[in-house]
Amino acid sequence: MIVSRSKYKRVLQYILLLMLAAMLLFPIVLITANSFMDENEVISTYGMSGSDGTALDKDYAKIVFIPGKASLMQYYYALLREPTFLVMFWNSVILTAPIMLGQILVSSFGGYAFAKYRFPLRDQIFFLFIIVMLMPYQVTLVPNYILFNKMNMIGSYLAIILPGVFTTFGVFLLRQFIQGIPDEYSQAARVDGAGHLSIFFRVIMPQCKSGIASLAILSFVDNWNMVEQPLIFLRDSYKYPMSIFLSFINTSNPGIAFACGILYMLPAVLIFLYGEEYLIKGIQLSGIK
Amino acid sequence: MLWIYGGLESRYMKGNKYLALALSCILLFFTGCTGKNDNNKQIEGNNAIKLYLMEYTKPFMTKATKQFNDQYPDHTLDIEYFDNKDECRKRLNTELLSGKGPDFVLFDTYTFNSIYKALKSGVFCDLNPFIEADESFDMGNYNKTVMDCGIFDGKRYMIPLEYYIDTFITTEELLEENGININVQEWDIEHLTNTLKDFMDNGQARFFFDRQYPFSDYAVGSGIEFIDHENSKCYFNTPQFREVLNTYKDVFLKASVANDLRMKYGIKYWEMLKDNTAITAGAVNSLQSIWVANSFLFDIFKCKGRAYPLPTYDKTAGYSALPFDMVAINSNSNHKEIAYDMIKFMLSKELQLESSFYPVNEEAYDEQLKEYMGAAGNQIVNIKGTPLTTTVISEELAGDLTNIKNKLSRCIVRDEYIFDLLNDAAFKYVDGEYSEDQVINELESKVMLYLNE
Amino acid sequence: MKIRHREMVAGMIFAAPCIAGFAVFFAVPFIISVFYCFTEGISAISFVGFDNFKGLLESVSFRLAAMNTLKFNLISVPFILLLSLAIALLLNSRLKYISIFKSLFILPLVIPVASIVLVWQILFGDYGAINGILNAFNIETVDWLNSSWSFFILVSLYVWKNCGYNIILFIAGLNSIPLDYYEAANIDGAGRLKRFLKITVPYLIPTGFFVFIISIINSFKVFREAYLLAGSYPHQDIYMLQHFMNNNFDNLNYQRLSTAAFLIVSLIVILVFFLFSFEERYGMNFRN
Amino acid sequence: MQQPIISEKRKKIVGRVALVVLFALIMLTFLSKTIHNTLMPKVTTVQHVKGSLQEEFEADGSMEHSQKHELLAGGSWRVQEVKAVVNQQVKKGDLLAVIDSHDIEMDLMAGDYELMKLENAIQSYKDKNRPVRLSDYESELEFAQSEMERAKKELELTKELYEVGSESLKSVEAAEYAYNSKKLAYQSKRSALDEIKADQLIAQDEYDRVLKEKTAELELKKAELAYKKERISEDGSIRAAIDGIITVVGIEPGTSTTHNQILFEIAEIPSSYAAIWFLDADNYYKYSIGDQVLIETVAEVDENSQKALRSIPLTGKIGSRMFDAERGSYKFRADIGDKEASENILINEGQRAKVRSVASSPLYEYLLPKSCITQVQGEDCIFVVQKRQGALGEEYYVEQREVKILGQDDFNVAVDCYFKKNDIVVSSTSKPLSDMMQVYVDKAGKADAG
Repeated sequence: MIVSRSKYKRVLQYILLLMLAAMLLFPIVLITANSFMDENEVISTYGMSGSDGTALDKDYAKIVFIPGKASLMQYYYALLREPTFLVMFWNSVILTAPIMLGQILVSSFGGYAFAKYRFPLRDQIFFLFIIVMLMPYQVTLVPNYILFNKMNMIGSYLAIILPGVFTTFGVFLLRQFIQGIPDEYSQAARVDGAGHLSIFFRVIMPQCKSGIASLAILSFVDNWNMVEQPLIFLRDSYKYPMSIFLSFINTSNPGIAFACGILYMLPAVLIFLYGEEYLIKGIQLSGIK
Repeated sequence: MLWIYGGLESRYMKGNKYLALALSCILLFFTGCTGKNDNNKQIEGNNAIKLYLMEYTKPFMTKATKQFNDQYPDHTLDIEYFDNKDECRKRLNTELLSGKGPDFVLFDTYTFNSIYKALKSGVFCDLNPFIEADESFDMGNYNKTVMDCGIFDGKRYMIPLEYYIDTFITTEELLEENGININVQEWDIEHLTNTLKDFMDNGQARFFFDRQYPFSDYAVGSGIEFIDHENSKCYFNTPQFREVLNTYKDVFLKASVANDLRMKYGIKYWEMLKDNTAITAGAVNSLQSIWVANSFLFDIFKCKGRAYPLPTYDKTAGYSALPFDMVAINSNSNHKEIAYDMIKFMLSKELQLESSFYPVNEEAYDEQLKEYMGAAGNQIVNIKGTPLTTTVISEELAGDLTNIKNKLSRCIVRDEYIFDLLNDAAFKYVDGEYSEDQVINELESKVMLYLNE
Repeated sequence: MKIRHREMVAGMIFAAPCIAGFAVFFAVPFIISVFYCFTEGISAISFVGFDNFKGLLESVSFRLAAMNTLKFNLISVPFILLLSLAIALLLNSRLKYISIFKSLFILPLVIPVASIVLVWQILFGDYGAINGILNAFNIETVDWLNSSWSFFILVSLYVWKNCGYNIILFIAGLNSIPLDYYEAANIDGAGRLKRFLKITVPYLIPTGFFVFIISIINSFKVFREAYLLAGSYPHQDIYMLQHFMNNNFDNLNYQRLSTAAFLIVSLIVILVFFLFSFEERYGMNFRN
Repeated sequence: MQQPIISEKRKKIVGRVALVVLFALIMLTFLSKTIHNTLMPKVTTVQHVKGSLQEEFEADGSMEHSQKHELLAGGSWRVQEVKAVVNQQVKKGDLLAVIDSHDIEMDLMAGDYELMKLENAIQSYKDKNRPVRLSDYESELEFAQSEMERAKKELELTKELYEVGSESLKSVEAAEYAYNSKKLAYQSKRSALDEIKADQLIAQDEYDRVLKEKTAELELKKAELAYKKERISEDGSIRAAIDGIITVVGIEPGTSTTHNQILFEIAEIPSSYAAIWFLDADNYYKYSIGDQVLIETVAEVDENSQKALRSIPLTGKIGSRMFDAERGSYKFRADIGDKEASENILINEGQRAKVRSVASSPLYEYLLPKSCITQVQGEDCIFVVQKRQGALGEEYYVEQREVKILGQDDFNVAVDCYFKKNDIVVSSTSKPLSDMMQVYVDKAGKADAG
């Protein structure tokens, strides 16, 4: 009786979960499936006309999960015929990678300092960091713009990368993490007469690998689909990263939009698969005591 | 991050909280209440006057440069020429807006994404002081209505060099034989509708206008006010606007040669008159084009051409002009006086004679007109490979032009963004994609947002 | 003493890079921008006191944007809170394959919006799939993205994107509740609901706070979605503060921008202060 | 749970996949670039040059002799027979036509008679107003003077006598009276004489003028008569005045001429020729005064002492262009430049001729090969290669520019268009171009026009 009830309940739970999962995954699945349509089918199904947003023949888009005949045309075009796409892809990489690395470097130092050292105004500064962390991009972009305009650096990637590197989120995250590392290790090291640096590199770093990993993932996810900064700081469209290129593509070249979408999310997905638990850890870190 | 807060020693936090609050209050107090002391500091620059110009202005800029050099021996003109209009636009836009850019700005109404926003952020300096200071400058020499389109919030930020009025030209005989009579006194949208109804009804492949004017032109021509930049308001939800919109869809476009058909003729619009596809030649916005069109009319029909403006909303309304090339002075320039002299030179007769639309300088206008009424007849000119024996502009035609010019009641500076919005919406409406209300709402909301940003 | 001093110096050195960067790229320019709030003119600057604030607050667009943003927060945040809590509870049960479900729910977090937005456009476009269905049943179609529906479409996108984040946090929160409490309650013969209310909810309050704030923060970042969905001049109802600012970047009206930025900053600061003190007062009480 | 193990395995796999993807993307990037380049339209370019076209226009015209002598009719003559025909060669004195001798006699007599009349008229005029004689007036004046002097003497004498008292005062008064009267008479005579003198001067030159005129008339008539006589012998035969070739015959037997009607037109040989042709408004501008023209016509040439018709090329220079109202077109005339060419040839009047202008046109700013011009919706356009900073770095694209064609020859076109100093123009392309289209510029095929 009870068993059956619990089983019943379990089935119900599964159904619920499945439904929710379906809803959440619907877009991803749709894109993935449609990325194997060939161009004409895409256009005919979704009635998107190349020239402008308005459909040529005014029949409504249909939701199609299984393409009429599977083809790799989209990928072929995206990867071989439209070099602009790949260029945009590398633009994204050029923007994201330095920010990631720089942020890790800077924040691991900073995090360590804020976690394990005392110095005047430490907490006030840290408090400011948090405040800045909470701000919408547009707010922090205003000062940045003013600065870079003065330095005549508008239009160059640096204008995006530098502020990205010094985003306070990383410091915050790693501080949280390093705080969790018991002091005994560093104490022991100090007794052995290790200097600050060697403690940092020998003791702290090895232990906050996973912390750094989660920071890497979070900052990657955040920067990989940046939209605001390029819109504001980059003048020439050929410097734009994928995210913005994609927002144009479904008007400019709808045929390959899906494939581009897939290729664009691919790195993110891979990283997610690779370091899911780091991601989770990172997110939890930002919330734990 | 509440937890960090929890984790921090509360005394720091307390201090922190009050510190932050106190700081911000003090900051506000200080900055806010320092009062309004104007300290116009300017960037120290060398003696070079900077200009950005399109490559094709070179010929007459050489003149300007010559004159400039003997007027200001100790200054130099540093002109940067652009061969790509977009690049020029981009540079002007960004540099001016971020407080750099040329001293003397020559631009057309397509240069700025939104000229009015540029004005609002104060890129140009007020020219009135200069004009008042200088007796040699007489506003009377220029077309007042047009000149005043450069005034915004009571400051004369820019001065138009040339303007155009959407006009079309045809002959009375041609109108008669198509059973149309246009009474210029009554010439408004209603009149248009009535005259064209039966013309279109006896459905031949014949059109009144030889081109589909974009909606924005038609709306501007109709003379109704739908945007008020100074108070950033817009009036689309008005019966007038609705009527204009509808007549545009139902009458105007139907009576105009569709674009794809027009494409077939390419630039040779006179062919349309020849084979009786259209009975007017439109967009003759400069004395030269009018002269040519008139000559063609005479060549084909042996009749005098007459010019008419686009119909206004009601017959009392005046006609509307649109400026094209304009000049202004960068508010950060530290050679304002010199730049002002450049402007005066640009307005002088000899340069105004070069202008490709109607020159604002009345003298220049009259001289051009005189030339086309007198010497310009019976030459054989070669237009797109077709030789044409020219005819002088007749008294009547000249009369029409003067009437139109005298009945100018306003001059609209086109704001790229808004005009695009207008045309897109109208296009969707014509396409049947939007309902009338959808158009109105979209315009109302978007333009409203735009104006108030 | 000496050691403490050296400690301090070392700490400062470690912290130097990030603090310097922070100062250069955020703090100092921000102070400059605060200074801009009270000026007008591009480089020929003159003080105008609070005119900019006045102008900004008078501006219809700004007010609209602010209202929309507020509305968005009021509607989307509670919704996402409840939804993610529900899912978290579901996922917290010890079922088979639960870990797979977990990762499925988190996945959207990393998927770039840009590549997903297309789907929303297909669904809600004027000639989108949904209109297709409506049309099939000859119900009058709606131009979703150009109607007040667009707001809810944006909400859905926001929820889709940020649900995972909250789920993770909630699960963490749930896991941090010691099981013996439940067992004790069981022994007392408390019903499921009672247990939920008496144990789960109080213990989740702190997490709830955090998720609440995070959601607000993320809802400030929803511009990204809105922009990709409907461009820089979307329908009135999804015209956010961020649109307002982004568009003002086009014509680089520093004063406007910095004034708006300043207002937002002070707003958020006040909000945070408020929440902190709120949590300080009540958050603890639940613990004991 | 065995979560960690799974994740470890997964990590491995994912890591490998990631590496592969990265590598693939890098490869593809380069690959796609090359593919892209190969797919772009490959264009060869030229630079516009300043120069003039070898414009070749052909017009049909006719030849004519340039120096001609006319034989005019002296009056209304009845033509009896015409001996000469057009294009007939004649020697000086050859008989051209015979006209009624009676007419001629009448003519000549009429001429003589007129002469006579004139001479008489002159004579009579001479007689009528011969010059007035002054001498008598003068003698009269002298006489009056002497009278007066005598009277004076007498007066003085009587005065002296009265002094000595041997005369009465009365006689003195008388003498005084006499003297005065004489004096008056003298003065009047004098003034009269002056007047006459004046009149006489006027009369004189009037007379001379009339006389000259009349004599001139006389001379003219004489000359005419002589001219006639010299050409027309009494027997009414009209003869060639010079060696030459007849170009016009203005009479036919049986008709009668009017005064000064052209009887014959003789072009002297060795002759010089001119070509004449007409062009309407559309292409009159192709020729301009001073242009060299190549004229091709048929002429009679001596070839080893026998005449043969050959088509020969001649060169000429356009001398005049006038608008011919009733034809509604422009008349061009070019004189054959090279004398020695026309020395020993013979071209018939009105011989058809092809007139080709070999003139290189006025200097044009911009010359391009014909292949540069493409038609876009009835518009002549060229494509100018521009550089831009594209996604793949520096990239070339074409900018469409509308041009006005000023003129063209077999190879080049002269265009009116806005050019920058070193704009390069597409001369040939592997695919149809459109504005702003990206292209691959084939540097090898770069050559200059003209």
